[in-house]
Amino acid sequence: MGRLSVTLCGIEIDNPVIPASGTFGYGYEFAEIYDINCLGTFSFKGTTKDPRFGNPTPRIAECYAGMINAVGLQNPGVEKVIEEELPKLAKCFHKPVMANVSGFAIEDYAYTCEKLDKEPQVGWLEVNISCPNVHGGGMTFGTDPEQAAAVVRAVKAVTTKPVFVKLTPNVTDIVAIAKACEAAGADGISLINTMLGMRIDLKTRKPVIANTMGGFSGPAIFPVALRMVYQVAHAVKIPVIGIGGVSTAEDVIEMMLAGATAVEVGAANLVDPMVCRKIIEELPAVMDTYRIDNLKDIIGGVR
Amino acid sequence: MGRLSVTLCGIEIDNPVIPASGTFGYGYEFAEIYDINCLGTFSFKGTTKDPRFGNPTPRIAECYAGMINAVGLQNPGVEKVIEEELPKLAKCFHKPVMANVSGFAIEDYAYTCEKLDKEPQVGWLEVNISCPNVHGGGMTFGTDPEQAAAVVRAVKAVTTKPVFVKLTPNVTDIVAIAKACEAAGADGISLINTMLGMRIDLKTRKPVIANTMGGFSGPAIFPVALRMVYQVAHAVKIPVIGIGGVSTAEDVIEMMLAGATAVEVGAANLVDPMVCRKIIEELPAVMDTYRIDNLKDIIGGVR
Amino acid sequence: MKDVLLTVKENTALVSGVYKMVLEGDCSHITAAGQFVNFKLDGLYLRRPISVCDLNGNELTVIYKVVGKGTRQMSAMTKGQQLQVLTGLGNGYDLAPAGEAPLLIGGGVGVPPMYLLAKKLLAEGKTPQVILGFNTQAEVFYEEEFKALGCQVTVTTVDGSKGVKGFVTDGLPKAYSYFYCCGPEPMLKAVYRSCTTSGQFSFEERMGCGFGACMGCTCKTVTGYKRICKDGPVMKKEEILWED
Amino acid sequence: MKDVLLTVKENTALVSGVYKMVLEGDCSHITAAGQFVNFKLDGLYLRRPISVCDLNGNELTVIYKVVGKGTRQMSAMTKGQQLQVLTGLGNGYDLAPAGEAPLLIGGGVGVPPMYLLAKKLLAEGKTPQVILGFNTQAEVFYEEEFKALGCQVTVTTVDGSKGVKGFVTDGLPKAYSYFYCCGPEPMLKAVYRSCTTSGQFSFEERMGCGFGACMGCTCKTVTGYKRICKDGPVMKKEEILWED
Ligand SMILES: Cc1cc2nc3c(=O)[nH]c(=O)nc-3n(C[C@H](O)[C@H](O)[C@H](O)COP(=O)(O)OP(=O)(O)OC[C@H]3O[C@@H](n4cnc5c(N)ncnc54)[C@H](O)[C@@H]3O)c2cc1C
Ligand SMILES: Cc1cc2nc3c(=O)[nH]c(=O)nc-3n(C[C@H](O)[C@H](O)[C@H](O)COP(=O)(O)OP(=O)(O)OC[C@H]3O[C@@H](n4cnc5c(N)ncnc54)[C@H](O)[C@@H]3O)c2cc1C
Ligand SMILES: Cc1cc2nc3c(=O)[nH]c(=O)nc-3n(C[C@H](O)[C@H](O)[C@H](O)COP(=O)(O)O)c2cc1C
Ligand SMILES: Cc1cc2nc3c(=O)[nH]c(=O)nc-3n(C[C@H](O)[C@H](O)[C@H](O)COP(=O)(O)O)c2cc1C
Ligand code: FES
Ligand code: FES
Repeated sequence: MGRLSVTLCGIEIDNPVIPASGTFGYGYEFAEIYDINCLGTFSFKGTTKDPRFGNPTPRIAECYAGMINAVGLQNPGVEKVIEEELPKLAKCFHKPVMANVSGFAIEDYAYTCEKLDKEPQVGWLEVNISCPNVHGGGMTFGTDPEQAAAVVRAVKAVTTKPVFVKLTPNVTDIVAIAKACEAAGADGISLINTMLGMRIDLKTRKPVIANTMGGFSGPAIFPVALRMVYQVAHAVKIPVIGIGGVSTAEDVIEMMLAGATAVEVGAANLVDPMVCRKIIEELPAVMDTYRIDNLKDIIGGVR
Repeated sequence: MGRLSVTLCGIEIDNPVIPASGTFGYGYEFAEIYDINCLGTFSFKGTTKDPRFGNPTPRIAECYAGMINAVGLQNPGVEKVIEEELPKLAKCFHKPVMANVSGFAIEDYAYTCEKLDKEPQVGWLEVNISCPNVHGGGMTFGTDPEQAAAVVRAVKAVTTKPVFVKLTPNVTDIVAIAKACEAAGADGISLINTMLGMRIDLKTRKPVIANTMGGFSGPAIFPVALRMVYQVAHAVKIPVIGIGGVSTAEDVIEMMLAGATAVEVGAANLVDPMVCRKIIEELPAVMDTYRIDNLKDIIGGVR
Repeated sequence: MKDVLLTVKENTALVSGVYKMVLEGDCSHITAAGQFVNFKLDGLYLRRPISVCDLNGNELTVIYKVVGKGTRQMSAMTKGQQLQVLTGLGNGYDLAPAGEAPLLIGGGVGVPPMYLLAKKLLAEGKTPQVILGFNTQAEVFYEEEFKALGCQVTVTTVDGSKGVKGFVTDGLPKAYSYFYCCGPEPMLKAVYRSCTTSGQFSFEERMGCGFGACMGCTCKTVTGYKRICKDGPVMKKEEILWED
Repeated sequence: MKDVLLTVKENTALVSGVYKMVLEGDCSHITAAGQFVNFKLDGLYLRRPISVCDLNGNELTVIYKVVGKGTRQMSAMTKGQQLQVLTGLGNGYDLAPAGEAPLLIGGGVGVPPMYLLAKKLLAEGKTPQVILGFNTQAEVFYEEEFKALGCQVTVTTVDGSKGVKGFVTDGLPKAYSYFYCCGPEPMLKAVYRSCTTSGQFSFEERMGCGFGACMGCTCKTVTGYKRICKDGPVMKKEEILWED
């Protein structure tokens, strides 16, 4: 296998570069500009049980070295995703895809995952637990080890494919959450989701984001993401996907040294739609610079 | 009083611009390059009971739009600070100064604060509770409402001057910590301290920081800081000092709109030693642009 | 859609705070009036969307108003500098329903897209009538350029310092076959209420990507959710659902 | 210390990956050989510290090796570009104890500060002897420049492709009155062990500020904690405590 390939829960992928959920739609927008089969895989737009319009606009705010989004999980709901989006996706992408799932109640997660688990192109489920639990007082599932574990157990009970749990960084102790997910049966950990952030428009004196706050991501959050990947990868035995600010081949290598088996690229896709292809193309030369024969060798290789 | 002045727990300061602790020494380094009496006040280097060398070097890592530091509270200890540093400070700065205090046990905080409280130039104490509690299993005081409150009570018992508690952002629920501090008698809240971050040197495959991780700050953290200032200012009645990435007059205004009564400027001083003076000089024109007559009027003025 | 490196050929103030920039390079992906391009600028994370004002082979003209960091940075650029630009974004105006004498309504920096639209309509043998709305005489730009194309032009100014006093809706001609409109939202709403024919509107929203990937710019329409950047920025009058 | 805007007058490769940049502007705050300046570069948060190599009135020369983003960016700069530079940082070499025939030892990009030092010592009527250490012939720079000053120069290369084969310590002269040394840490340690007289060393550390404010660069010395940026980068042999 190639010097870029890595194995993610038994599925070998050609390279560790994975566009992150919410920044790559269902793939076909990007397939218009490049052949997305060069990707390791990609994580499609966060899918929920019911269709969602999401939040009011403005949903986007610019920050130094990053952006805030408050899209609010706009998606057509799992039925439509399976009927309409996955067939379109299958036309332009011919590898296993990662199904990103969100929910507001444990049963929602189970419902959506069970459906998507049956789709042949779905290679992995990625369960985003950064959403507020409507039955649990609105507290985010991902901020409490118990609730996080409960989601994992419910999803594992109805699925057969590897389940990555995607964690929110807005917590005191990321390791405790990751360990609870591992103990509950998660096959891997994706981290991080966005950081809770805010901007105010000085002209209108209103929050830029209609919803007041939103998820902050981009290069600015890389050091926090890297730290969490390092902490979690050293505390769990399951693979970790490193996410947060990754924009260059060097960032990929740094994340993998910290302990990531693969990486996801989020906001960078929005600014440069070609970025994932560029990263994949640049990786071999950058690996040569740092005397890396094979990417597999450096996972968790920080000294 | 001037259109820039604000009142911080009964002490009026000429403007809300305050160099943040650890980035301005005891002032005299900067006094060599400009008259630091133009500042509202400044928060001096974190002072502990005993002298500290701090951490091994490298202590500094660069990041996108920010930096990581792991200085580790290098300081000569409170006795020497009072004997040697404060007299030097008094020569170049003639306004009340903010005494930043750290500790690793509750008694350390009380000891150091009691001493500094007696110094006539000290206007406010700023108690940094981002340090690990050596008697409490190494967990940071500032990540637990109970422990945070305990520090505040101990300090308030031995001091007469207004006490600001400086919070760490590395928590799930910043509002709970801030409220616990308010209930324990804190006179104000300073936030945020640095975010825990990490970088790896691709050439050596070692963490850039000798201590592996460190405190991430600079413009990159501004949206997180702003969000926390907004959340806390809307939840407590005591004044909030907004800290985190502030580098321009516009940033000052945004922080104040979010709810800050004053702001501290940290990493920006290291990159541009004149930055605080520049911000103060630029504030009136920027206020005009956004039709702000008086800075006092915009505190918490976000709609 | 294509990400290209364009070279600044000209960058001059038209009126105070409003600049015209001519760029040269591969503009082959720009296919319609009303499309926009997205500028990558140094030190700013997100791109800046600006409408296509004119297109002549390899030469793209945009007109922009300085409102913040990005447009300020653009205004300081000089001939020969290069810019990374994502070109050919958005749907653009549909010329088919224009009819014989369509009305083109532009307000402030909503004027620029009307220019290429007017050229395209003229090329199809139509007789576009143009209304350009501004706050005051000192802000008026491109009146002569539209006249030079051979269009009939009405200028309106809020303070009456030039042309018809009032809003663009105060300058509406008696007859027109269809309308195209671009400008600030209050203007769009006024036109929506005042216009007697069908027409198309161009919308703005804060954008993450500008090419349909992030769902940052979605709005509700009669025909479902639409992304202003990809399914718009041009919407038909009939599909619009005003939010407030 | 002063933050000034300097203009690039010249920026040329001396050998592969090593550049000489001449800058013009207010250099009045640079007072000693062995001091450094701190470059603000676009898009990079921290400044980049580089030693003063030469100073002629308003003209500052630095020599730098491309090792990462910042130095790569510097290498692409062209005549006329401007750079924000914090000047006059660090203590610099103390000339007083030099004696008649001081030895100047520079390794790699530790060579540059020796140049202004040699000039200053010559101006005081001393006879500096110079050892320049490199890995291989292709990396050798500034040999002629030191000779042109009238210094006696020994070049050492690790692979023996030029001059004395080995390290700078293999090129030590029999007699010298004092030494000044700048280079990578292993070289400093070797010189520390080999040199028979007293002397001064110049150190490097990752810096937050470069002017004494952040305590980012502190090291332990015999005489207490010192900030390499402010109390250094030059340390006397006698005060050094090696960390490992
Ligand atoms: C499809 C489209 C076409 C446009 N065409 C033109 C044009 O031809 N001429 C022109 O002058 N302006 C046009 N605009 C508006 C232009 O994009 C903004 O004025 C510009 O992005 C402001 O950037 P800034 O950095 O100067 O302002 P800042 O306020 O510093 O920008 C901060 C952030 O807000 C965004 N933003 C600010 N104002 C707007 C806005 N009105 N619409 C969308 N995003 C905004 C910026 O893109 C950036 O992400 C268009 C906008 C859209 C969406
Ligand atoms: C007092 C002093 C004088 C110096 N003089 C010279 C000189 O005359 N010529 C020369 O070529 N180099 C010199 N250096 C080293 C020079 O500062 C680094 O090579 C440069 O900062 C690397 O920046 P970069 O962006 O290319 O590398 P990157 O690795 O991308 O830089 C990342 C970060 O690490 C820091 N860093 C990397 N290497 C070093 C280093 N060796 N020392 C300190 N910080 C480092 C950078 O400043 C930056 O903050 C000196 C260093 C110091 C401390
Ligand atoms: C516009 C946008 C939409 C997103 N939507 C989702 C989503 O639906 N599900 C999810 O798990 N993460 C979502 N995310 C988070 C990203 O997948 C990623 O975890 C985060 O942005 C950090 O990576 P980055 O810094 O590379 O952007 C979204 C991010 C952005 C910017
Ligand atoms: C080099 C450095 C040293 C610091 N030392 C202290 C300290 O001693 N005590 C403290 O409360 N905060 C300390 N901080 C945190 C800052 O005061 C500030 O809270 C933080 O850096 C966020 O602000 P910024 O983004 O403007 O840097 C330090 C920060 C830096 C960069
Ligand atoms: S801006 Fe991203 S979908 Fe429209
Ligand atoms: S680098 Fe800041 S004190 Fe030396």
